[in-house]
Parts: sequence; structure tokens; C-alpha cells
Amino acid sequence: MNNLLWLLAIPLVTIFVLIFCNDKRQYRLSAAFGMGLQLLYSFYLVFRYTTERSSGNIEQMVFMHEYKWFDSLNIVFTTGIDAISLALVVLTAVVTFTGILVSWNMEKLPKEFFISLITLATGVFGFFITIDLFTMFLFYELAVIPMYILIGIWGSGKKEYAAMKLTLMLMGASALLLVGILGLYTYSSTDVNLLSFNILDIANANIPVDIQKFFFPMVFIGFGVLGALFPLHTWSPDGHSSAPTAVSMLHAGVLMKMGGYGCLRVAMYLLPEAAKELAWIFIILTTISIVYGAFGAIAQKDLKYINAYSSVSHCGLVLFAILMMNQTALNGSVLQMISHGLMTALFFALIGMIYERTHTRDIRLMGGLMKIMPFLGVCYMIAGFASLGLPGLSGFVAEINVFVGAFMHTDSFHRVATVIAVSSIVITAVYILRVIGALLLGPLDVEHEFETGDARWYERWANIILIVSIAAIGIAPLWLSDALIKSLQPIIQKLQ
Amino acid sequence: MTTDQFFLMRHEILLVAVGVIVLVMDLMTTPATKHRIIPVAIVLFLINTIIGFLPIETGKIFGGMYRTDDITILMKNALNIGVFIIFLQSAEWLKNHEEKFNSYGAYFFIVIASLVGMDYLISSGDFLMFFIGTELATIPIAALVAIEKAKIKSSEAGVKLILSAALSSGITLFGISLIYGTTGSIYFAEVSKVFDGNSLQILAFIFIFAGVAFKISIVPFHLWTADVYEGAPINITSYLSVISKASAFFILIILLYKVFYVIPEIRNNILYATSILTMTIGNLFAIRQQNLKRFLAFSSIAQAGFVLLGIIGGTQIGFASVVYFLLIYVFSNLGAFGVVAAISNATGKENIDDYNGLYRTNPKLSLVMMLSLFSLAGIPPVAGFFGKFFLFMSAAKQGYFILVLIAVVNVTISLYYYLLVVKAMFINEQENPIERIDSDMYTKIGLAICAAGILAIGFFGTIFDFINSKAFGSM
Amino acid sequence: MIENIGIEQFLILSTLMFFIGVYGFLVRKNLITMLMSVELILNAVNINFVAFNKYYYPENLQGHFFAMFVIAIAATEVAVAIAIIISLYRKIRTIDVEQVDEMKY
Amino acid sequence: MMNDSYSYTVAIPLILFFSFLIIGLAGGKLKPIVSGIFGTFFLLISTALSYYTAYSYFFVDGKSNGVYQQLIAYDSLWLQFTDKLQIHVGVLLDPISVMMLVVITTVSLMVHIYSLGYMKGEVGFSRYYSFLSLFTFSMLGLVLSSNIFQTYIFWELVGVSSYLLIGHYYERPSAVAASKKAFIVTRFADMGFLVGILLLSSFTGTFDFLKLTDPNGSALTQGSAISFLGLSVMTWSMLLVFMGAAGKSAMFPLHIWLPDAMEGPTPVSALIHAATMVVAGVYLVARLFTVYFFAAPDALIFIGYVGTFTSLFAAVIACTQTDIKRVLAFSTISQIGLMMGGLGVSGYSGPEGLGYTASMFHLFNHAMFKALLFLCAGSVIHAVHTNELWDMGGLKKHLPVTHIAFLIGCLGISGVPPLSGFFSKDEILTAVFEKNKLLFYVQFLVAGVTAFYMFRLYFGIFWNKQREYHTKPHESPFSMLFALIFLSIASTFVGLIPFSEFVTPDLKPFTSHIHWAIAIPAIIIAVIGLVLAFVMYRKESDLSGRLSGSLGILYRAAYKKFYIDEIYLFITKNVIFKHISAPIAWFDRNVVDNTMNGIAAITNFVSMRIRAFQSGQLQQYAYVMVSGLVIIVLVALYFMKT
Repeated sequence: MNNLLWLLAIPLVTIFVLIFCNDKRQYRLSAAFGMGLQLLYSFYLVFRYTTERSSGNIEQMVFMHEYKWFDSLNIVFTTGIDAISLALVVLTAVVTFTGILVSWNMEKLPKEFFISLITLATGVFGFFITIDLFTMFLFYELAVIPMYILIGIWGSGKKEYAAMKLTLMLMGASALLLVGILGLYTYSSTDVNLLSFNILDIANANIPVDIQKFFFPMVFIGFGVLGALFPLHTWSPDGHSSAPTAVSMLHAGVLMKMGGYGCLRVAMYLLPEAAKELAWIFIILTTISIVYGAFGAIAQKDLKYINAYSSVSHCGLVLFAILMMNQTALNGSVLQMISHGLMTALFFALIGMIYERTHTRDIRLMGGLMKIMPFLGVCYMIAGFASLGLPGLSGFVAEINVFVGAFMHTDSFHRVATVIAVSSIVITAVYILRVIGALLLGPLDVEHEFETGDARWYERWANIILIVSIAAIGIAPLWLSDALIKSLQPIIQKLQ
Repeated sequence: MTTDQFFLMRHEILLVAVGVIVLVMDLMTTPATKHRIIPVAIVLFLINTIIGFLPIETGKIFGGMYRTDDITILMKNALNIGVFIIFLQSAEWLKNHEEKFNSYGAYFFIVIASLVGMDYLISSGDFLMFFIGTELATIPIAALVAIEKAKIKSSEAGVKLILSAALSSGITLFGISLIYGTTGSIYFAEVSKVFDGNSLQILAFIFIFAGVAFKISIVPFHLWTADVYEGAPINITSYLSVISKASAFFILIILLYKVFYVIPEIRNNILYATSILTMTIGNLFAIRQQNLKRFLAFSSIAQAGFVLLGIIGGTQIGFASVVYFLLIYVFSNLGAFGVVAAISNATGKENIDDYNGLYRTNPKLSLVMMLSLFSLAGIPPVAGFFGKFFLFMSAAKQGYFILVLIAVVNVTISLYYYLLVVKAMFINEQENPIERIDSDMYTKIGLAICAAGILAIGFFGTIFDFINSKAFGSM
Repeated sequence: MIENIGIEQFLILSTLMFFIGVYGFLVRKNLITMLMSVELILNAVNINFVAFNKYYYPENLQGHFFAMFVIAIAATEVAVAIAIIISLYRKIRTIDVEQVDEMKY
Repeated sequence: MMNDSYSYTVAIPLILFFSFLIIGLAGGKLKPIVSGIFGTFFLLISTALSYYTAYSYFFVDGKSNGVYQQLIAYDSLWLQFTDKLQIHVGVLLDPISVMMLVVITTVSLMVHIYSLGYMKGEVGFSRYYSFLSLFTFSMLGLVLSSNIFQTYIFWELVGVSSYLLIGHYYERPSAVAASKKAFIVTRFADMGFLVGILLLSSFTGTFDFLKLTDPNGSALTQGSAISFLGLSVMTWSMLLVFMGAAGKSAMFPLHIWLPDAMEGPTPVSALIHAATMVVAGVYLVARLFTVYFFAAPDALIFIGYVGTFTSLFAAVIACTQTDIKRVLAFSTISQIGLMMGGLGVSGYSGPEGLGYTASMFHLFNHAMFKALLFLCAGSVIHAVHTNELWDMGGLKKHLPVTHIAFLIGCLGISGVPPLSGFFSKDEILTAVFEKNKLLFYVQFLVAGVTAFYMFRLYFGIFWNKQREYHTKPHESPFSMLFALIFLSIASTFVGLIPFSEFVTPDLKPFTSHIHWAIAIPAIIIAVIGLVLAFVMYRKESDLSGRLSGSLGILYRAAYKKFYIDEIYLFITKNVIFKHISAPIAWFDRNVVDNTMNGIAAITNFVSMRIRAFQSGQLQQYAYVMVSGLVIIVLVALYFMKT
């Protein structure tokens, strides 16, 4: 039962079932059921994982299984998880489930919608549970492509343009990534017959530094684009703003995390020397994207754009933390991935719901919504506070980890970068409060008669699930961060 | 020489047999009953294909002029499958163009004849067989390309093909003659022994290379491709783009690594340059195309560029992945062509814009099309991904990282125009999309086979392992 | 009297023919003439084969055989080509190669 | 040191957290008044608990051999950075935290009771109470925190609850703007605070107050050595921490949010923006006093100057404002300035530490009488439905109780004996006098000005000639009056507490006595201010008008709060929004984005250009083919040569 293939099997079975469903209720019920099952299973995995660890299993990866695939090429589909990937798996399960709840009333081609959505999720799950680069890359692309269809068909605004741009930029990134992966494979062993894609094996091969320096940028940028690394983030605003709600949730909430995870697990872990030497370039870039994204968000008028830019800023923080290369910062980066995943999913869910009622996303046309949709309003406020790092919500825990960790470097370069990064908390506050003020507070705009009516039950549940998980991390972070720290040790040792 | 040796040529013999039978039975048909030949031919060919898979011993005959080994047999079987699918797809086309044919047997016979040429080309052991094979493969096809008497495009395509083919074979022959002059033999085995890479032989080598490159339509020998593909009847186009390409690739590998293996750096430099040119030019032209046949023509040029990456690796894995890729390529490309064929047979529409909103009316066709295009673009989890990945891998293993990078960037560009078609089918709307098409059973089966192949091949690693265990083991 | 003719002459001749053929193929506008140019090329090849065989490798006949095959195949090629050209001529009433450009870009 | 006998103190804040959750989640369902009762009830419990704590700490077992102990009543690991660097959430009991417990619970309780009447019938009544609970919870958590990061956490929480309460009337744009301003300004200060903490921790390697403030512990010596721009890193970090404190306590120039914060309901202003939250900064400095004193004396002096300047600055502005709540707000700023000044000049051990004691003392008294004043103002506004001073007058017969209470408050703040203000102010002045004459004179002046503007307010509201009100003003309901009476009594007598017996920097009690040499002049100047106000505002005299006219530009400057707001507005609107944010957005859309699109465009362009190759001309194809062949041959042969 602790065979990780379940995480792929459940979605695939769901898709299979969906193919044979033939009316709207069946679609959404089976989709919700499948993903709910997935969610439960991921919780079960957490339970199994903790018991496994407490029973004294100190392997780097647990629940390892190997499936021989291309024997002659020594390509073995290897699954296994540690706390990091497990946390992200749970995140994915949560976001996917809530995403399905949010798109409960999908009118246009619901069957195809759910199928593509779940395909996307499958890719992400696969990405997180695999520990060999070949399948990792496979799932990476598998996750990116449905995006095109999803945005293209169900999107809004200049959707074709956005979808194409997003897909091409991410695929272009994966081009770099592919070269990096092949490089890692080629140098994974001195004996040509022992070349391997397995991360754990490559970690043991000591790759010469100049080789690393050739491949590190490729891998890091390759994943970094997905992590919205300045200046290659421009797919994100358009993509997010034209994607349908659930897709924005999955994309900002989960897909962008694949970038951070990849940087951590591949770029940092497998190419540590190069990382140490070249980090400064990317530290500069990420510092820029933190502040840049935040400032960019201030000037936006469209809710989704605001959120897209804030995602740029927050994901910049993830990469920033990763580049700081010490336990606290890395821990912070993973926490930030999770917390940003949750809160940005919440944000996009709420934006979708509000849009359903107001038929506009322009904050200048809205106001005083708190009066007519208090539940959504409160949820939006909570999401906002989470993203400006209010203690007691997940964002704060992540940020302080990042900042404290980053500040442990005693040289002034890192310190200046950190202080600049810290300044983002103010800018974030500015735009978050601006939105809340313009959107929820103030007099109710009377020219637009908005469809009143607060959240429906499925919307309520989607929000509640997300908020509870945000608060849970925010109030009692210790268990999570301890587990993460333990799993981070191998990476940290390589980076020391 | 005994008969059982003679039966080493089982594939060719069977093919000839099938061809003759079809021709004979065709004589017995009347204009009213001539369409009955179609199922007969298809079934016969199916039988032939199946028999092809039966085990058979390998060896040389005619003093090494003709040789078979496991990999050639594998290749021939692949071609058989391809042609079988093409036959399935052409049934409808044949029925639609009744007036053009006073008998269908000719069509089948010509195709089979050309396929025989391919088979001989694949198992050629000397330059004579190589030459005969090439011509036997090309000339009948030229006739078929021009078969649509009503259309100017068809004859124009025929002219372009036959003339440029003649030129290229002339050049090849000149090269061969020089080889003969300098080495005193036309047998691959002996030539490879004597060949020492003096400048005259280099000249000869390049001439021969040009001839093959013409068949594969490698830049700069590719210009005929688009026009011929567009003009030819669509099934012939798919035949050209899949079958003849595959066999030409096969023989190219043989030439490069069995005959002219003593000049690696020249070989690699040529391959390096041409592969970059080929994929880039192919992509850049494909971006603008509206006519789907032309579009697929350029995309197939680009694909050829990718295959060269596998060849430049020059390793066991490299060749295995080339063959593997070709196998996948057969299914993917035939899938795409099959859909185009089905639609153009039913409506005569061949432009991308006509496909707007296709998914609403013909979901199955659009899905097959999408699968094929994704497979061509190399998107997981369909087979094309694995094919490309291994090609790049074998090149990377030899340290051609820059080349791989360029190639992957090209993959991204290609993804762009493949997505354009997907966009047309799934995203774009239009007032009057192509109405509901119900193709005949043959087409359905053909497409089903393609889809199954595209979906399945990637997941059975054993297929690749099998190819790898066979691939050019002798090198 | 062939003894006092060296192989060089043959080779020079064949090479000239080859390039004349290529040149003709590139410049002559008449499809039939272009076909003839191809023939020139092929014949140059034949001369090569035969000459090489006669002068360098008289012990076996590969060259001669090859030449024969080339001749035969050239014949078929021409046959098909002519057929196609005729069918084209039926439609556009010309065999000027420059008119044959309906498909481009 | 750990001490289990006090571990119940952790309940004091937690109770209120639960009340917040209950009221917040169930609030919609409950009848408003019920949730009000709920909140008050829960608060009552924790008030009782804190009184008990205070009693047993100060009078039973707080001391051991004459020194107050710093007790860790509760402690749990919250987050772990490294095995050394951890965030603990705990309860630290020492004189100041216990003292603050009393202050917060008392005032908060009064406000709760008061609001039962004041907020009656308001929309969002239960929302109001849940936020009050949230605030009280966070404030208690702040003062009890045993760990500087815990302080930061609750620091943010009080900030947010103040944001929520200021914006209580969220349909009023001004309220929204004010709450936003308050949050962002303090947030900006907190950034400094955070960086200060990071700096501090990275040198001392701990967040723990006990370790940090241990006078002969290792923490203080580290970092003092390393210097940056002439100041030791320790000084830098403490200055940054003070930045946070200044933000919360509205020190110049971060004071601008406080006057606007008066948009909130008046009881909120009384609780948050007079008595408790705004003194959090003072509390923080006091909490870290040891560090300041030993490791960053320069920073301490700086604080003294900033505080004193702010007190004068605010006092002057207060004289010109006409919105009674704003006047009180500025007076709050000025009083806090005094406290900071007191801290700034304080020494460490024995009577040296008078300044510290005095400012804590003043904090205590100020909480009482300022809360009282605000609540009175509230009751006045409740009666006449306006904040404008000049729309009031002659209310003393309508609102007798309020009138007396307000008078007590005024006397208290002006430092007229025997009311509480007198004692603490006297102590501050003494401490300052011993340390720094300049600061002394300034604060001495401030004392006079304070009396002046307070009585200007007093006469303006209650005496003067009767205005006509559309509804006849009436005295407030009992719940409000109860709070007023309670606080008046409190602020009358708390002054008699011998504070130096309890609260001292080195935790060793000492006895202090009134220094008449300084007290007498202080009283005199206060009386002068009083009389001046009497002369100017007792009757409709145009004296004030002429005076302000003659002062001209100065008056207008003060009236406009010296244009600080305008400066901020300029910076935020023009600099940040117009000249940073908008350009970045533009840059992103047009430069970064278009580069990406440009790549695509170039590809398309090239593919357009090269289409000529595919001319459809057979001979051209052949030409390309042959020339390609030739090129390859030439290149290959060339390579062979080399």
C-alpha cells in the first residue's frame, strides 16, 4: 500500500472512468471522488512516512521502488519520497482537489476539462515522486502540455497568445533542461556502461567543476523559468490572467513549485560546486525578481495580474532562498513553496469566485464587496494576510526562515541582498492592502449591480480546506520544518 | 547456389508474389467488380507482413551482393507494416478516384514494386545492388506521384521528382564510378578494406552521400520535397515521407559506418553541419505553411535533421535509437497523414484553417491527429518523446552538447507549428466546420493501428532493448 | 590502337561529359533537353566504369556489368520521365521548365 | 529561570484567543449583545488572573533576596532554525511584563464594558468584539513574550488587529485609508525591527530575552567590537529595533498614522491608540534596556533626543487642532515622547535607573488617564455626534459625570498634584535634569504646553457658551459611565504607588521621593498653561484668533501638522507609485515581454525572408543542390589539407 505508483494509478483510473461518464454530474462527481481519494491517500502516505521515519529508517528516500524500463540504456523508473517531495505531493493533492471543487459548475466541455486537469495533476505527482532525471523530465513536459489546451480552450482574454507563449517559454526552458540532464547523465559515471539517470547515483559521482559550471546554468535556468526567474517570468502574468480558475490555481500553486523543487533537487544537489561558484549571478536575479514583482504588482489593475506579479515576487523568494545554501534558508524555501502554493491557490480560487459574481476583474470597478459577499471577503483578507506574511499564517514561517537563513551569511553581498529582499514585505503589504481596500472595503459600488449571493457549498469547502492548511502550518510549523530539515541534510552536506 | 539460400530473400520474393497475384487477379475483374481487388490486395499484403515476422536465418548471397541480418529483417518488417497502413488508408482514395484507374491492381503493384526496391536497397551488399534498389524504389513512385491525371500539380510533382531524382542518381553513380576506380571493387566489404580516404575518394564519398541525402531530403538536397509532397496523391506522399525515407536512412548508416568509416572527422563535420541546417530550415519553412501536406513535408525534413543526431553519435545505442525513432516515425507520420487523407478524401480540404473547430465535429480524428502531432513534436507520454530523447542522448554521449541544444531549441520551434494545428482543431471556432465524417472501415483500422503504435511503443522498453540487441551487431 | 590511348583521355572525356551534363541540366529550359543532359551524366559514368575496368582491373568485369545496368535503368528512367512530361504537356501545353512552378514557397 | 507555579499565566492570553475564535466564527449567529457579553466575560477571567499574578508576583514570591526574578512561566519550542537558534513561545514574568498585564487587562476591560453602551446598535457589533479579543490577546502575548521573535510575531498581530479595528467602519473611505496608512507605516518600521532582530541574532546567536539582557552574559559583548560606518554593529541593530518601536509608538517622523487612526471607534482609540499598543514601543525599549545601556549607549541617547523632540513637536501641533480626538492623539504622541525621553536618559543600577522607572510609571499612569480622556471624548461625541471642538461648548450641565471625569483626566495629564500624572512626570523631569539640561528644558516647556492644550480642550467642550444641538445632548448610559468613573478613580490614586519599589532596570528596588526643586516649577508652568487656556478659551474671546493671526505662518504650519503628511503623500504617490511602480510595470509589459515576443517575431521574419529558396523552379532546386554539393566538397577537401 505504500507503493507510490498509487499516486499515478488513482488519477489515471479517474481519467479512464471520466472517459466513460456521459453527463455533467457524473464528470464532476467522479473527478472529485478520484482526487478526494488521492488526497486521502496522500495523507495516508504522510502517516506511513512518519511511522517509517520514527521506526528508525534513515534512508534519504523511503518507499523506493525500481521499475526497469529501458534496460539497455539503464533507464530505471525509480520512485521514492522524502519529506520535501511528500510535502509537495500533499500540496498538489490539496490544490487539485480544491481546483476540482472550484470548477464544479464547468459548463464548457466539462469532460475534456477534467481529463486535462487531472492529466496535468498526474504529471505533477509523477514529477515529485520520481527520483530519476529521465522520468522527472518526462513528467515535467507531461505537466506543461495540458496547460496549453486548458488555457486555450477554457481560458479568457487573449488566451491563445497567452497559452502559446506560456507553452513555448516553458518548453524552451525544458530545452536547456534536457541538455543539462543529458550532461548529468553523460558524466554520471566514468564507466560508459554504468551511466545512470538516478539522482542518488549521480550525487555520488563527483563531476569535475568546469563541467558542472557548464551545466549548472542550463539546469537552473531550465527549472528557474518555471519558477518565474526574472527576466524569464513574462509567461506568468499573461498565463495566469487568461487561464481558467482551477488552472491558475494548479499552475501558480503547484507547477511553479516544480521549478523550485527542480532547482533544489537537481541543480543544487547534483551540481554543488558550480552552484557555489555561480550562485551570485542568480542571487542578483532573484533579488531583482522579488522586489520587481512586488513593485510590478502595485501598479496593476487586474486582480489576476496583481496576483501573478506577487507570485513572481514570492517564487523569487523561493529561488533566492535556495541559493542561500544553508539549512535554514533551504528549509525556508521549501516552506515558502508550500505556503505560496496554498495561498496563491486560495487567491486564484477567490478571484474566480468573485469574477463569477462581478463579471470583472478590474479593481477600479469594484468596491465594498465585503458587504454582499462577506464569506469570500473574509477569505480574501486571510489570503492577503497570509501573503504579506502575517504571523500565525504559513507565509510568515516561510519568510522568516528565508530571511534568517539568508542573513547567516556574514559577507555584505548576501546581507545587502537580504535586506533588499526583506524590504519586499513592506511593498507586499502595500499592494495587498490596496487590493483589499479597493475590492472589499469602501462604499458598495452601485452602478454595477453585482450578482449577490455568497459562496456556495463547494466554494466554501474549497476555501476552508486551503485556509485550514495555511493556518495549520502557520500556527504549528515545527513538525513540518523538522521533517524538512532532516530530509534536507544530504543536500546541505553536498553544499557545505 | 541452393534454393534455401535463395529463400534468404523471402521478403522480396513474397512481395513479388503478392504483386503478381494482385496483378493477375486484377486481370480477371470487370470494371464493375474491380473494387473487389482492394480487400484482396490488403489481405494478401497483411499475410505477407505476418509471414515477414516468422524467424528466418540470415546470411549473404550473390557473393555478398545481397545480405540479410536481423536488423535488416526488422527494418523490412517495419516497412511492411507501414505500407500495410498506407494500403488501408488508400482504399478510400482509390474508390473516390475510380475514373482515374481502369484497374486498381496497377496501383498496388507499383507500390509493391517500389517496396521491393526498398528491401533490396536495405539489404544491398554492394553498390550495384544499392543503385538498382534506389532506382527501383524511386521510378515507380514517380509514376504514382503523377497519377492524378486531372491535376496539374500532380504531373508537375512527377516531373520534379523524376528529373531531380535522375540528377541525383547521376551524381551518385559518378561517385560510385570513382570509388570503383580507386578501390577496384563495388562490394561494400572490399571497398571498406581498401578505402583509405584520399581526396578523390572523399570526392566520391560526398557524391554518394549527396545521392542518399537527396532521398532523405537533407538540406541542401531537400528542395524537391515540399513540391512533390504537395502535388502527389496523399497516400503516395505518406509513402514518400515514411517508407523511402526510412530505407534511405538505413542505407546511409550502412554506408557511413560499414564502408566509409575511415574518415570519421569529415563524416561528423558534414553530419553536424547538415543536421543543423536541415532541422532549422525545415522548421523555418514549416512555420508558414497552410497546406497540411506541405506542412508535413517540411516537418518531415526537420525530423530528418533530428535523426542525423542519432547517426552522428555513431554508437550502437545511436543506431538502435535511429531505428527505434524510424519505427515510431512510421506510426506518427502515417497517423497524421491518415487523418489528412481521411479529411481530404471526404471534403477535399487540406488547409489548416479548414480544420478550425474540427474537434466539435470529429473528436476521434482530431484526437488521433493530436496524438500524432505530439508524437512528432516529441511530447510525452507518446512514443515520439522517447524516440527523440534517445537520439539526443546518443549524440550527447559523444559530447555534442551544443548540437543537442540547437536540436532541442528546434524541437521547441517545431512544437510551435504543431500546436498551431492543435489550436485549429481544438481551440479555434468557425461558422461551418468540417461536417461529421464517417470514414470507411479501412481508414479506421489504419488510424487505430497508428494510434495504438504511438501510445504503446514508448511504454514497452523491451522493444528498444530488442532493437538494441540486434542493431548492427556486426559493427 | 587503343594501346596508345591512355586512361587519362577517357577520364577527361567523362569528366567533361559529366559537367556538361550538369551544366545542361541547370541551364536548358526544355524538359526533354534536361533529360538528355542527365543521359550525358550517366554516359560519363559508363565511360568511367568501362575505362577503369579495362585499364586497372581487367581481371574481373564489375565495371562492365555496372555499365550495362546503368544503361538499362537509364532507359526505364527516361521512359517514365517522358511519360510524365507528356501528361504534363497535355495540361499546360508547354515543356518549358520555367512554367512548371505552380507549387512554390 | 523556569518556574511552574506561574504556568497558568499562559492562559491569560489564550482565553482571549479562544474568545476571538468563538465570537469570530459564531458571531454571525449570535445576537450582538450576547457576543459582547461573551467577550467581556472572557476578558474578566483573564483580568482576574493577571491581578492575581501581579499580587503574587509583587507581594508574595516575586523577589528572592531582594531582587525581582525574571521567571519563565511557560516555554515551548515553536520553530527551529538551527540547533542553537530557535524561536520559543513562552511567558516571561518580570516587573514590567506583570505591570503591563495589569494595565492592558484593566483598560481593555473598561473599554469592553464601555463599548457595550457605546457601540450599541452598530453594525458589526460582534465583529468589533472579536477583534477586541484578538487585539487584547496579541497585546498580552507581546508583553509576556520571552523571546524577541515572539515579540515580533505578536507585534505584527497587534498591528493587524489595530488595522482591523481602525477600519471598523469599512464603508467609510477615510477609515479605510487611515487603517491602510497605519498598517503600512508601522509595517515599514517593522521592517527595520526585523532586520534589527536578524542582525542582533546573527551576532548574539540567540533570540532569548534572558540570554540577551543578561548584563554579564556573553550576548552583550559580541558584536560591539565589529563596527560599520563608525557605529558598532550592536548599535546599528538596536537602532533598527528602535525603528520598529518608533513606528508603533508614533515617534517622529513615523507618527503620521496615529492621528488618522482616530477614524476608528473611540473606545478603540482609547484602548489601542492611547493606552496599550502605542506604548508597545516604549515597552520594547524597556525590555531591551540592558542591551541598550551596555552595548549601544549611543542608540539610547538618540532615543532620548527623538523622544523629547517628538513630545515638543506633537504638543505644539496639539495646540492648533480642532478635532478633539486628534488633539488627544497628538497629546498621546507627546506623552509617549516623554516616556522615551525618560528611558533615553536613564542609568542602570539603583537610583541611576530613575528614568527607566519613571517612564514605566508614566506609562502606567498615562494608560489610565489617557484612556479616561478618550472615553470621555467618546461619551461627548456620543452625546453631540461631532468631533469638532468649535461645534461644542457648554456641555457641563448636560454631561455632569463626563465633565468631572474629563477634568480629572486633564489635571492628571497636566501633572497637577496629587493626581497620578504629577508624580511620574516629576520623576521623569528629575531624571532628565540630572542627565541632560537641554532635554530637561524642552520637556519642562512641554509640560506647560500640555496643560495649555488640554484645558483649551476642556474649556472648549464644557464651558464656553452653549451651541444649539439638533438633538438635546444627554448623559451616556451606565455601562459607559461606569468605565469613566472607574478610570477616574484609578487615575486619581495610582500616582501614589511607590513605583521604584517594583520596577527598576536592575530589578533591585530602591526608594525614590519627590524632588520639590523640580516639582514646584513644573506645577507652576502647568498652572500658567492652564490659566492661559482659561484666558483664551474660557469665554468667546478673540484673543486666540488674534494670537493665531499674529503667529501667522507658524500657526498655519502647526495647524497643517508641519506638512509631514503631505511629504509622505508625495513620497508614496509620486515617487513610489508614479516613478517606481508604474515604470516597472511598463518596463515589464513593453521591454521584457516584447523581447520574448521579439524572438518569435524574428523567427517569423527569417522564415518569410528565406521563402525565396522554395521558388518552385526545378532548375533552381538543382542549382542549390549542386552548389551545396560543391561547397561540401571544397570544405571537406580544405579540412583534409589542414
